[in-house]
Amino acid sequence: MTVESTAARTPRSAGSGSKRAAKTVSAKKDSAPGRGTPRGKSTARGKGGAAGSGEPELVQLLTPEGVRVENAAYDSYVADLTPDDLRALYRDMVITRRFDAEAVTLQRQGELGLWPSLLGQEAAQVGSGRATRESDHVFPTYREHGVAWCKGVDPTLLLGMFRGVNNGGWDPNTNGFQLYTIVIGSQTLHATGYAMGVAYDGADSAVVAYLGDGATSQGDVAEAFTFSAVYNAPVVFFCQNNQWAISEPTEKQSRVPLYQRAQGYGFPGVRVDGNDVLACLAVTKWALERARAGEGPALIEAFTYRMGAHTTSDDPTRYRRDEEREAWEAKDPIKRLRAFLESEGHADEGFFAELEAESETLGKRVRDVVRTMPDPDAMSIFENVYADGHALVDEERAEFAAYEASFADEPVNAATGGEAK
Amino acid sequence: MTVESTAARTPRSAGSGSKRAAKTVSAKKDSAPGRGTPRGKSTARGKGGAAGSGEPELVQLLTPEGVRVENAAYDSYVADLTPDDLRALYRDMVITRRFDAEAVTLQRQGELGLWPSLLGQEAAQVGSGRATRESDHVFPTYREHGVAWCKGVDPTLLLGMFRGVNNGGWDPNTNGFQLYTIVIGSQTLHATGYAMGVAYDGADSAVVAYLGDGATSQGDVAEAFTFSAVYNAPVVFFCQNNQWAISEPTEKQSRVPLYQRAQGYGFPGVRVDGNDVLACLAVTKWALERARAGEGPALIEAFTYRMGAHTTSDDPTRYRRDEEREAWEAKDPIKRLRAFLESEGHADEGFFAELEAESETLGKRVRDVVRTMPDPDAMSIFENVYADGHALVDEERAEFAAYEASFADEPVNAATGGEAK
Amino acid sequence: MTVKKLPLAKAINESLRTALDADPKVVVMGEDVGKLGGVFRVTDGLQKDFGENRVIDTPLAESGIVGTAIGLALRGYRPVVEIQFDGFVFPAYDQIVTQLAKMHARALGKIKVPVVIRIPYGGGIGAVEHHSESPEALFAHVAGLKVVSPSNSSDAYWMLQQAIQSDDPVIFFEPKRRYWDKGEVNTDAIPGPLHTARTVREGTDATLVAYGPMVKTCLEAAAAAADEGRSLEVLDLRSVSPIDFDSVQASVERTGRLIVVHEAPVFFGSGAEIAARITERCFYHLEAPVLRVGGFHSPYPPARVEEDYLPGLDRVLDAVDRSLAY
Amino acid sequence: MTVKKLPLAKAINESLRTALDADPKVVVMGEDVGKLGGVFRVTDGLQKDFGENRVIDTPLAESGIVGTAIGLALRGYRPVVEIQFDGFVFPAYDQIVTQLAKMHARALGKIKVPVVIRIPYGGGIGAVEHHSESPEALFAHVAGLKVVSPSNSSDAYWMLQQAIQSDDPVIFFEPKRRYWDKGEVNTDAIPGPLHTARTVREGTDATLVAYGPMVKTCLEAAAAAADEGRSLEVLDLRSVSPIDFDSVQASVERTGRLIVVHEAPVFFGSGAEIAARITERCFYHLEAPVLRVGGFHSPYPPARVEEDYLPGLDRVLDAVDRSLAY
Ligand SMILES: Cc1ncc(C[n+]2csc(CCOP(=O)(O)OP(=O)(O)O)c2C)c(N)n1
Ligand SMILES: Cc1ncc(C[n+]2csc(CCOP(=O)(O)OP(=O)(O)O)c2C)c(N)n1
Ligand SMILES: [Mg+2]
Ligand SMILES: [Mg+2]
Repeated sequence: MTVESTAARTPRSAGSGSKRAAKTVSAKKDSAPGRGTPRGKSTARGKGGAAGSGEPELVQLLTPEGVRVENAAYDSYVADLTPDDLRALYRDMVITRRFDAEAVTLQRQGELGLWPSLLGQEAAQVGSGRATRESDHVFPTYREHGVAWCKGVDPTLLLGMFRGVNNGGWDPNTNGFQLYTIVIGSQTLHATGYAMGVAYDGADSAVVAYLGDGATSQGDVAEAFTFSAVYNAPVVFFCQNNQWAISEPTEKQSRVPLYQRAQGYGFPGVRVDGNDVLACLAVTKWALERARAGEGPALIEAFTYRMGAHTTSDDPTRYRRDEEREAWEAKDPIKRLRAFLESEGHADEGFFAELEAESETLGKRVRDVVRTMPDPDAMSIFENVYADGHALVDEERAEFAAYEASFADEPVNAATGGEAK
Repeated sequence: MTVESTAARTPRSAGSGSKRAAKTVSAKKDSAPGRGTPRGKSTARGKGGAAGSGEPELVQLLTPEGVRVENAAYDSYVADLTPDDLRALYRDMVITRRFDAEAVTLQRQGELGLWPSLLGQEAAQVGSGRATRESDHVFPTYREHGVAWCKGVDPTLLLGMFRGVNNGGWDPNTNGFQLYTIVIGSQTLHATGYAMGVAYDGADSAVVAYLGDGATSQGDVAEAFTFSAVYNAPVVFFCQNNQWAISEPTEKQSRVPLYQRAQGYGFPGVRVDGNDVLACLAVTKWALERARAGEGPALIEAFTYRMGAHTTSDDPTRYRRDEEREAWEAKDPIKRLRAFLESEGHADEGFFAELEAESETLGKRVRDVVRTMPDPDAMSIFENVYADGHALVDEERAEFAAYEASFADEPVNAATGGEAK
Repeated sequence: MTVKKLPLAKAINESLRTALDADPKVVVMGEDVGKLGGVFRVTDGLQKDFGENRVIDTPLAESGIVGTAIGLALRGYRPVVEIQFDGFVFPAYDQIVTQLAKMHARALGKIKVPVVIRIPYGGGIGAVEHHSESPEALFAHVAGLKVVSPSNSSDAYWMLQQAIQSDDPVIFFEPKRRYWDKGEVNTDAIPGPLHTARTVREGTDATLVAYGPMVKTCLEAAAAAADEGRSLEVLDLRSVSPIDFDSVQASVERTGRLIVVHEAPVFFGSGAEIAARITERCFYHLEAPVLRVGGFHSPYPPARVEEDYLPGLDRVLDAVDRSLAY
Repeated sequence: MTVKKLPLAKAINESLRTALDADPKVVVMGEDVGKLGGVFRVTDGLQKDFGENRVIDTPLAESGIVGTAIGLALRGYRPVVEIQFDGFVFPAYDQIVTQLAKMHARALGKIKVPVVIRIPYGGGIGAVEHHSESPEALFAHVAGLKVVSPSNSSDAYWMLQQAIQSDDPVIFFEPKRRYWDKGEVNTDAIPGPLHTARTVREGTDATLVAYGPMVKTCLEAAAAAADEGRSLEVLDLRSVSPIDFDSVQASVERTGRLIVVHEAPVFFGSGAEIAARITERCFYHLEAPVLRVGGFHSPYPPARVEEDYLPGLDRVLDAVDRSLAY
C-alpha cells in the first residue's frame, strides 16, 4: 500500500493524545444568544441567525487569519484534537489540493477528458470527511475528491471515469464511499434509503450525503429531506454551497440561505464556515453523533467557494468577476490552518517541507498511473450490464465478437455478423 | 344560463353594502404575540406558532360553535362582508355539498365510475375560491368541486371525467379554472409557470395552486416552491390538509406542520382553520393581495378533514377510526356558519328553505344531465391528439374507420384494414 | 404438493408473504401498501404480520420510493416497491433509468441493486386518466432493467419469487384487469426460467404472441378462430426484456405467420421489436409480414371508449384474416 | 437571399434569435442558458440582447423547468426549453409524458401547449456518463409529442423555426457531435414540411435511413460503398414522430433493401418501428429483412470505448454486406 493511502486510513476521530491543541484565543464563555446547544432538536433549529436579515451567522472556529475563536456549542467536538491531529488535517488538505491540481494538469495534457476541481473546498471536504467513522457511509457528488481521500480511496481510482476508461472505478463497499453520482441530487435519496437500512439494522453508524448548492433545487433532494425526516433516518446532508452551479449563483436556487431549508422539513440546519476545517469537522461530528443517537437527519450548509472553473470545460470569466475570487482567496482554508499551526508552534519548516515532498510523490504517482491506465477492451461493453445475465446481451456480444473477428481474418469472410439466420 | 351558475358568477370580493356583518364577540384588540401583521414578509414567516411545540395555532375567525372571534391580522379582510355576502358563502357551501352528495349517489348507481368527495372541505374551498378575482387563475387537484363552483364552472361539466366520457370536460380559459390534475403535485409547477407569465405580463392578477397534504412530499411541489420563490411569482399554494392521503396520515408525509415548509423556501406559510370559511377567505385574500402586489408566493395550510372516503373506491374503515370522524363532525363548516348566521339574525327559515329547494333543483339537474350524457364516439380516440395533426394518427384513424366499416357491411369484406399495401 | 386456486392478486400477495418469510432482507414499500393493504389489496395483511419496518407505507413521492429502495438495496436489502398505478411511475423514471438500471455496470459489477418494481398496468377496468396505461416499452428499451409480466396466477406467484431472487432490477408489470381471475398455484412446484415464453395453445396456421392481460384475449381469439376452422398457436411471452426470440422463432418457423398483440401503443411498442427481429430470423419462413395489434397513437382514452381502444378478440381476428390473406 | 455558412450550433443560435425577435411570446429557458450562453454556447448572447425575462436562467431542476414552461404556455407563451444533456431529461420525464403530451387531448383541444424541448444528444464527444445518450425512442412512443432531429445547419435553423411555430410540443434532438460542422443556411428560404424525410443521396442497391448525427456517417458509408461499386441511397429521416414512412417506402420499393442506422440501442429503438412498418408496407419488395445498426443493449460505455459502441462506417457497411448477401 502506498504511503498516502496508508496514512489516509488512520482514524482521526479518537483523540490520540491528551494535550488539547485547538486552543482558543477569544475569552467569551457564553454561547451566542439564539444559538443554543446543538444537541437539542428544537433549539438547534434555525441556528445561524434570523431569516432575511442579511448574511446569517456561520459557525466558525478559525478566523480567516487563523485565529481560534471560541464557540460554546461546538468547541467540545474539537476539544481532543492533538497537534498531530491538526497537522494531519493540514496534510489532508494539502495533499487533496495537490492531487486536484495534478488532475487539472493531466486534463490539460489530454490524459483526462474532464476534471471537476475542488479547489477552495478542501476544508469542507476534509473537515466533514474526517468527522466520519469507518463504518459511516458516504454518498458523494462528482467533486468529493477530498472526502474520498479521507475515506481511504486510492486517489488514482477517481481518475478512471474522467479519463473515460470506466464510469466509476472503485469498490463502494471497501471504503464506505459510494461511486460518484452525476445526475444532480439522485444520491441524496440513495443515502436516505441506506440510512433507513442502517436504522432497521440497529447499526451504530450514519450516512453522509454530499450535495451542491444547485442540487438543493432538485425534487429528489426535497424528497430525501421528507423521507429522512419521516423515517428519522441517520443521514447528514452536507451541502457545499460553493456559490455557483456552473454559471448560476445561489440566488437562482433560493432566496433565503440554504441551511434554512431543513427547518421546514423538521430537522436542524446549520451554516458553517466551509473554509474552516475545524468548524466543518465539529459541526459534522455533531450532526453524525445526533444521527447515530437516533435523532435523525440534519442539514449542514458549508459556506465556501469554487475557486476554479466548474470543470475544465468551463470558462468562469463569462459569468463572474475576478474580484469575487480574490475576496475568497483571503479566506483560503489551507493558509488559515497553516497560520494557526504556525502561531501555535504546532508545525515547523521540516513538517511543511516533508509534506511538500510527499505531495510531489503523490503527484508523480498519479501521473504515472494515469498515463499507463489501459483502455478497456471493446468487449467490456457487454460486461456487467446484468448481474444474472440477459439473452440479448449474450446475443449482441457474440455478434460483435464475430464482427470484430471478421476484420482479423482478412480476406474478409462474407458471412459476417454471425447471426442465427 | 342556469340559476346556480349565474349566481356563481356574482363577484363577492367587492363589499356590496356598508353594513359590516361579520361582527366579532371577542374583545381582545391586540394581535397575538409572535403573529404580527400578515403584510410584512419577515414577520409573517413562521406565523402560526413555534415548530415542534404541539399543535400550532391556526387562524380562526369563527369558532366551531359559530362564534366570531377577533383577529387583528385578518379581520380587515372580512370587514366589508355584508349579510348578503355571508349568506352567499353559506349558499356556496350548501350547494357544493349537495352537488357532491349527488355525485356520490350517482357513482353508487353506476352512472359515474368514481367520485372523490369533498365532504368536510367546503369551507376551505369556498373560502379560498371566493377570495379569487375573476382574473385570478386556479390550478386544482381532482377534488376542488367547490372551487370550480366559485369560479363559475357548470358543475355538471365536472362529472364527465368521472363518468368516463372525457378526461376533462370544461374550457380552462373560460373561467380561469384549469382542468383537474390527477398526477399528484404536477399542477403546482403549471401554476408557478403561469404566475411567472402573469408577472412578465405585468398583469394585476394572481394564481392559486391547490394541493393536498400528501402532495407536499412530491418533488414537483418542492420545485414549484423553489421556482416561485426565485422568480417571486404571484402564486398562492393552497394546501388542504385533510389529514389523509388515501390511507396515510399526514405524519407519513412530514414530521412538522406543513405550513412550516414555506419558510425554508423564503416565503410565508400560514395555517388556517380549514373548516372556517371566513378564515379561509381572509387568509387567501391576504395571500392573493400580497401576490398581486409583487410580494411573491405564500403557502396556506387549510387544516381540515376528509369526512368521507378518499374516493368511492376507498374503504376508510380499514385504516381509521370512526371516533376521528365524529370529532371532526363537531367542527362542521356548514353548521358553524349557520350558527353564526342564526345568532346574528342574518338568515331566517325562509332563506334556509329556499336554499334547500335550490339544492334539490341542482341535484335533479345534475342527475338529468349525467344520465343523458352521451358516450363519446369511438373515432374521438383520434381527435385532439395533436393540434397540428400527425401522419400516424391520420393513418390509424383511417385504418380504424375501415375496420369499423367492415362490420357494418356484412357480409364481411375480405379487404379489411384499409392499409396501403 | 400444495395447490391452491387463487385470484391473480392473491397469488401475488402469497408470493410476497413467502418472500418476506423466507428472507429478512425483503421489504415491501409503497404508497398505502401497509395499513390499507394497497388499493388493490395485493399487500393485504402483510404489514400486520411483518410489521412497519418490513411493509413500509411511504410518503407520496415515487422518485423517493425508488431512490430510497436503491439505497436500501445498497445496504443489503431486497426491496419490492409498489407503484400504485402505471401512470404514476414516471416521477420515478429518472431514478429507474439513470440509477437503478446503470449502477451495476457503473460499479463494474461490484454492487448489485436487486429492486423489484411492481406496477399494476393496463386498461379495461373503467378507470380515470393515468390508471390504464401500458408503458413496458419505455422500460424494455433501457439496458440494465429486466421487464416481465405474468398472465395468470401461477406465473404471478412464481415469477415474482424469481424476480425477488434476481440480483438485477426487475420491472414487474401486473395485469390489473386480471387481478380477479382465478388460477391454480402450486407453491411447491419447481418453476421454469423467468425469461422464457410458454406455448399456451398449439396451432398451425399462425402464431399469436402476447403477454400479461392480452394472453387471455388471444386464447379467446384462438378458440373463436378454431370454430372457423383456423388453428392458431398462442405464445405467452412472459418476459419483455429479455424476449425469448428463440421460442417465437420456433413457432413462426412452423406456422409462417405472426401477430403480436399488446395493449400498449403499437408505435415503438414491443410488437415493433418482435416484428423486426423475427423478420430477420425467419425471413424465408414468413408467409406474411408480422402484424401488430395494439393501442393507437393517442393518450389512453376515457373509459367509455376504452373497449374500442383496447385490442379485443375481433381486432385480433381481423389481423389473423389479414395475415392469412397474404 | 441571405445565405450564411454556419456551424450547426450557431444555426440554432440564429434560429432562436429570429424567433425571439419575431414573437414576444417566445422565451428561452434552462440551466445556464443566460449569462453563460449554454454549455455549448448555443444560446450565446441571447440574454444580453433580449433580457432576463426572455432568456431565463432557471433553478437546477428539470421537472421544474418543463413544468413551469407548461404553465407559461398556458399563459400564452411559447417556451423553448433547453435540457443541458440527454441524460438529464429524465427528471422532467413525468411532466413531459403525463402533462405536456396529454394536455391538448385532455382539454378536448381547448388548450395548446406549444413547448419546444431542445436536447443535445448522442455520443462521440468523449464525455462522461449521462452525456452521450440517445433517448428518442422514449419520446416517440408517447402520443402527443412530436420528435425531430436535424442533421445539418440548414435543417437546424429551419426545423427549429417550425418547431417553435408548431402548436404541439416538440422534442428537438440536437446532434451535439455535429454542433461544430458547418453548413449553408438560407434564412430567406421557404422550408419544406417539418416531418418529411429527405433523400440526401440517391442510389439503387440498398437504402440507408438515418437521422441526426448518423446521417453524416451514412453518407460516408455510401461514399465508401461507391468505391466498391455499390450504389446506396441515403434518407435523412429528420422526424422520428411522425415518421415519413411514405418516403422510406418509396425508396425501398426501388432498392429492395433497407438498413436503419441510429446511435440509440437497437432493442425497442426507431429501427424496430421502421423495420416493422416498412416490412408490412413493402413485404413483396424486400429482398432482405430490414437490418438495424445501432447501439447495444448496455449503458452508454466509457469514452474510451465509445467508438466501438457507436455505429460507424464499418458497421454500416457490414450491414449492407449482410443485406446484399440475401
Ligand atoms: C439532473 C442534472 N441536470 C443537469 C446537470 C448538469 N450539471 C452538472 S453540474 C451542474 C451544476 C451543479 O451545481 P451544484 O449542485 O452547486 O454543485 P457544484 O458543481 O457547484 O459542486 C449541472 C447543472 C446534471 N449533472 N444533472
Ligand atoms: C404521482 C401520483 N402518485 C400516486 C397517485 C395515487 N393517488 C391518488 S390520490 C392520492 C393521495 C393524495 O393525497 P393528498 O395529496 O393528501 O390529497 P387528497 O386526496 O387527500 O385530497 C394518491 C396516492 C397519484 N394520483 N399520482
Ligand atoms: Mg455549487
Ligand atoms: Mg389529503
